[in-house]
Amino acid sequence: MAERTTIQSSGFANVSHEGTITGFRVRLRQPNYRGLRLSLIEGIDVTVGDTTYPAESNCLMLDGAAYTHAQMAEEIATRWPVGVCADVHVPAPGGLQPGVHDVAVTLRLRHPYFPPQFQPVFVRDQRHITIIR
Amino acid sequence: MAERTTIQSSGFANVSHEGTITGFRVRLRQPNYRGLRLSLIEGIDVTVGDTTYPAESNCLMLDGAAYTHAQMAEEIATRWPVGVCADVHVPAPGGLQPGVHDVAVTLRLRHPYFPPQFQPVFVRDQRHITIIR
Amino acid sequence: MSGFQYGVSLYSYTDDFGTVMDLEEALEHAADTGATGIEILGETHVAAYPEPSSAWVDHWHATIDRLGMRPTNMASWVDTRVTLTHTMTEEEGAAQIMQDLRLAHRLGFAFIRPKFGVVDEELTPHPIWRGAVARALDLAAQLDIVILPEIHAPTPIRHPVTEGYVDFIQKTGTKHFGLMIDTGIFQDRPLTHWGGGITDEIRKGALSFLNGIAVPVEHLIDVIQYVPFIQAKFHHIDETLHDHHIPWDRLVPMLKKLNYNGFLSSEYEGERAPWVAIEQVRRQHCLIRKLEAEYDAAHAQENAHG
Amino acid sequence: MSGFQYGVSLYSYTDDFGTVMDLEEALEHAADTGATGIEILGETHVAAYPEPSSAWVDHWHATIDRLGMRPTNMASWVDTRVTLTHTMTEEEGAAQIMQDLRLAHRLGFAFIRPKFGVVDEELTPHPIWRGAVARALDLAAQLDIVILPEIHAPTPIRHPVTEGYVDFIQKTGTKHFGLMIDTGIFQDRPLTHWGGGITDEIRKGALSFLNGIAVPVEHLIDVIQYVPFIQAKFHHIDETLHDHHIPWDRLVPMLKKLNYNGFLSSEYEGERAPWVAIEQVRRQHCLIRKLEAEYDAAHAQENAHG
Ligand SMILES: [Mn+2]
Ligand SMILES: [Mn+2]
Repeated sequence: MAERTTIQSSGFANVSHEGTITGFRVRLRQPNYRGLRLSLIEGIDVTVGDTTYPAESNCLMLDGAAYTHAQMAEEIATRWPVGVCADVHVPAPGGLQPGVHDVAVTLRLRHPYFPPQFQPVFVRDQRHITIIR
Repeated sequence: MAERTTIQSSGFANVSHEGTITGFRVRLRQPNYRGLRLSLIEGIDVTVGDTTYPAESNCLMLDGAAYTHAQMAEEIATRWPVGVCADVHVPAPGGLQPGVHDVAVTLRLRHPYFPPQFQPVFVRDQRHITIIR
Repeated sequence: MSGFQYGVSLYSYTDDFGTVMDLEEALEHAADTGATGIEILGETHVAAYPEPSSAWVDHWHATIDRLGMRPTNMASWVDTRVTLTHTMTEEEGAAQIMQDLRLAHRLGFAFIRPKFGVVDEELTPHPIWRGAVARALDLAAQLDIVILPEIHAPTPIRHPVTEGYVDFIQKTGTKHFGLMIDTGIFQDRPLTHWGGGITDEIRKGALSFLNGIAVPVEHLIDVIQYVPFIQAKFHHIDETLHDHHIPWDRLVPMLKKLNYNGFLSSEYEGERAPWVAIEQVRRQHCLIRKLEAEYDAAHAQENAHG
Repeated sequence: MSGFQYGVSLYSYTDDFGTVMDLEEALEHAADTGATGIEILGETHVAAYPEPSSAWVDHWHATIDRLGMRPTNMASWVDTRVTLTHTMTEEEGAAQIMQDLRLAHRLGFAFIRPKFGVVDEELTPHPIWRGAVARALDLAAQLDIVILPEIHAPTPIRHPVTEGYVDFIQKTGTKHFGLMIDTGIFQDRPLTHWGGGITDEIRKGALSFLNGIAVPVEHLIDVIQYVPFIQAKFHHIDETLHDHHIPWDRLVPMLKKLNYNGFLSSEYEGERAPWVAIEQVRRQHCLIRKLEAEYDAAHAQENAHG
């Protein structure tokens, strides 16, 4: 089953394309109590150390499919189920150094049943996770 | 999956025989890191509030079969697997009152690979659990 | 003497679900309380919602039967502001409700609770609610499922939102729309334990909500005829069986007096440390059963002396 | 340049197993480290041990293959004092070992580690060990599995117990019996984090063990020829990649110098809070891989300059 934290230990790794490291990924447990239509996720920012990688450039890998920030905004049929993990892919040429990193994520969620002044809701997590190599 | 504690919340209940409450049961997660031959369990004492119900009268319900204290001592083929729960049945005419109880268990385990002076090892747990009715 | 029916909402095990328990284990914990009613959240607990596989549905029924339980309510959402640029029409809202009615029917549920998007901090539902529900009423009747919006803090019983629902029932004369009471509206002390995903932003903005809106239990008299189902919201019951927030000692006698014999479906929303919910739900069942037995015993004496 | 092989023992996830992860999830966490070797405890991780179903065995192989891993060692126990009134004979000990050899073969393991009951606080194995192993050697050779007793604190390398095992190897000339080193013998600072199920009784009686027996890493020279497998025991690695107890900065260069190219199989035995082990194992792999890469880089320069 998933780790209790939103940010998961496993899955944190550099990502390569044709032999070149183009970025990294962070695995997240779905942080809400009900399945989230992707259109209700207004963005996922990732911060590693002092560097923030803004939501607009990140994409979500869910069940084998990749969703860009723009695609998520219009994706009303696909849901990120509760208890399921998905990977946020972050473009970062050269990736991250092997070692323990201080990683933070902020998800901006829209709950239509919350009053307008609480839109979006910010869901945050921060912890140390490790790039092994 | 099982609760992390040895003593489980679910399973705590009075036990009846032919319409009369004859005792109660407490559900335990197997507390060791490897499957336990029943013969390596030298006894399971149960304490509720100020009353201790000694191992010699208790029996273990594992996978549908009941093992008395004496039977466990000779049972070398049957193991209580890791991650599996079993119920300790405690004779107590009238059972326990509905409510939250302070329950403690002590398992006496024999680890043949531990030095003789550490035989048996006492594994203890204590927590509040509830008889619903 | 008729009595309460006891149920559990799997919402109680939020955060445990998928980290320390799967669906079958959650159902087993619920059944172990002696409860017979099981409430779920469609989008949470139905794998591949809204289209579970036949194998999943078969296993659902087999498990529920094995545990001697029956499905009560399935929570549903009408996400009116479904994208940043589009708000659902009445037709789209009705389609969502009808999809959930069909799924609920497939799984054997008696009720669905649509949660509509809101337009203000009074939690006024988006005005499409009326047209969306109206379009779904025939299907609800055909499947014999009752649609129940939830009366949830900070919305009390005596409030335009609740009155709007009652007005709809009276005007349409439908038997397939009613009210669900969430017992959080009776909370009369500030929250010390909360598991509803609060953030600092919300805490600052919603203090009165967290302090409890303390609806008098007598207000149930106004609406009980429309209430076939109650979510027994709670946040913390300690080892002396004292609930720190919800006045069960006043609520249970009032419900008994009103001859409520529907379900009380546990909805634990307290500390979200792993496994804590299992024991908390058990304590709530023990507490409410004790209060019900006390009321019954007192009334049996009254009757004997009467 | 040959190098270490990286593995994970599922012992690392003790207490997580069955509470927050099942076998397949444990294997996936191990594989996600980049490890290729998987070590299990027979009595813990094999469902219906010692006789798993064919379906279980098929799924085991399918999962291991899917993850690109291979089975390394299966831990085994010879419970000499099997009841309060009976101690295993040599024949009974041999039967236990042969049962585990057959199971290990069925699951594709290269090693088994029998843990014998002991007779004193020096952890001297019960004297049946020699006859029991001798009787099992032919089967081990036939299945090509190596039997490896574990050199585990408080027993150091230069000690009659270890010498007894070496004597057995030399006298029998067998290739199917060797030594497994548990890196806990190199622990040179007191334990601050321990997950081995310590009790107050043991803590009082075993202080020197908890302080670390600090075997000099040079002692590996004596026995490395008999060591095809190492359990990389550890207890806590902090977020600066500092191990609080095991001197990897001395141990890794020594193993490299000795051309050790077997597995280092992570054996986390620290704080048993849920999920902590997952991250701890990852940190150990990161740390040892860094130290190995540093050694390799330094040697590549030496060679270039040589
Ligand atoms: Mn509710
Ligand atoms: Mn070891």
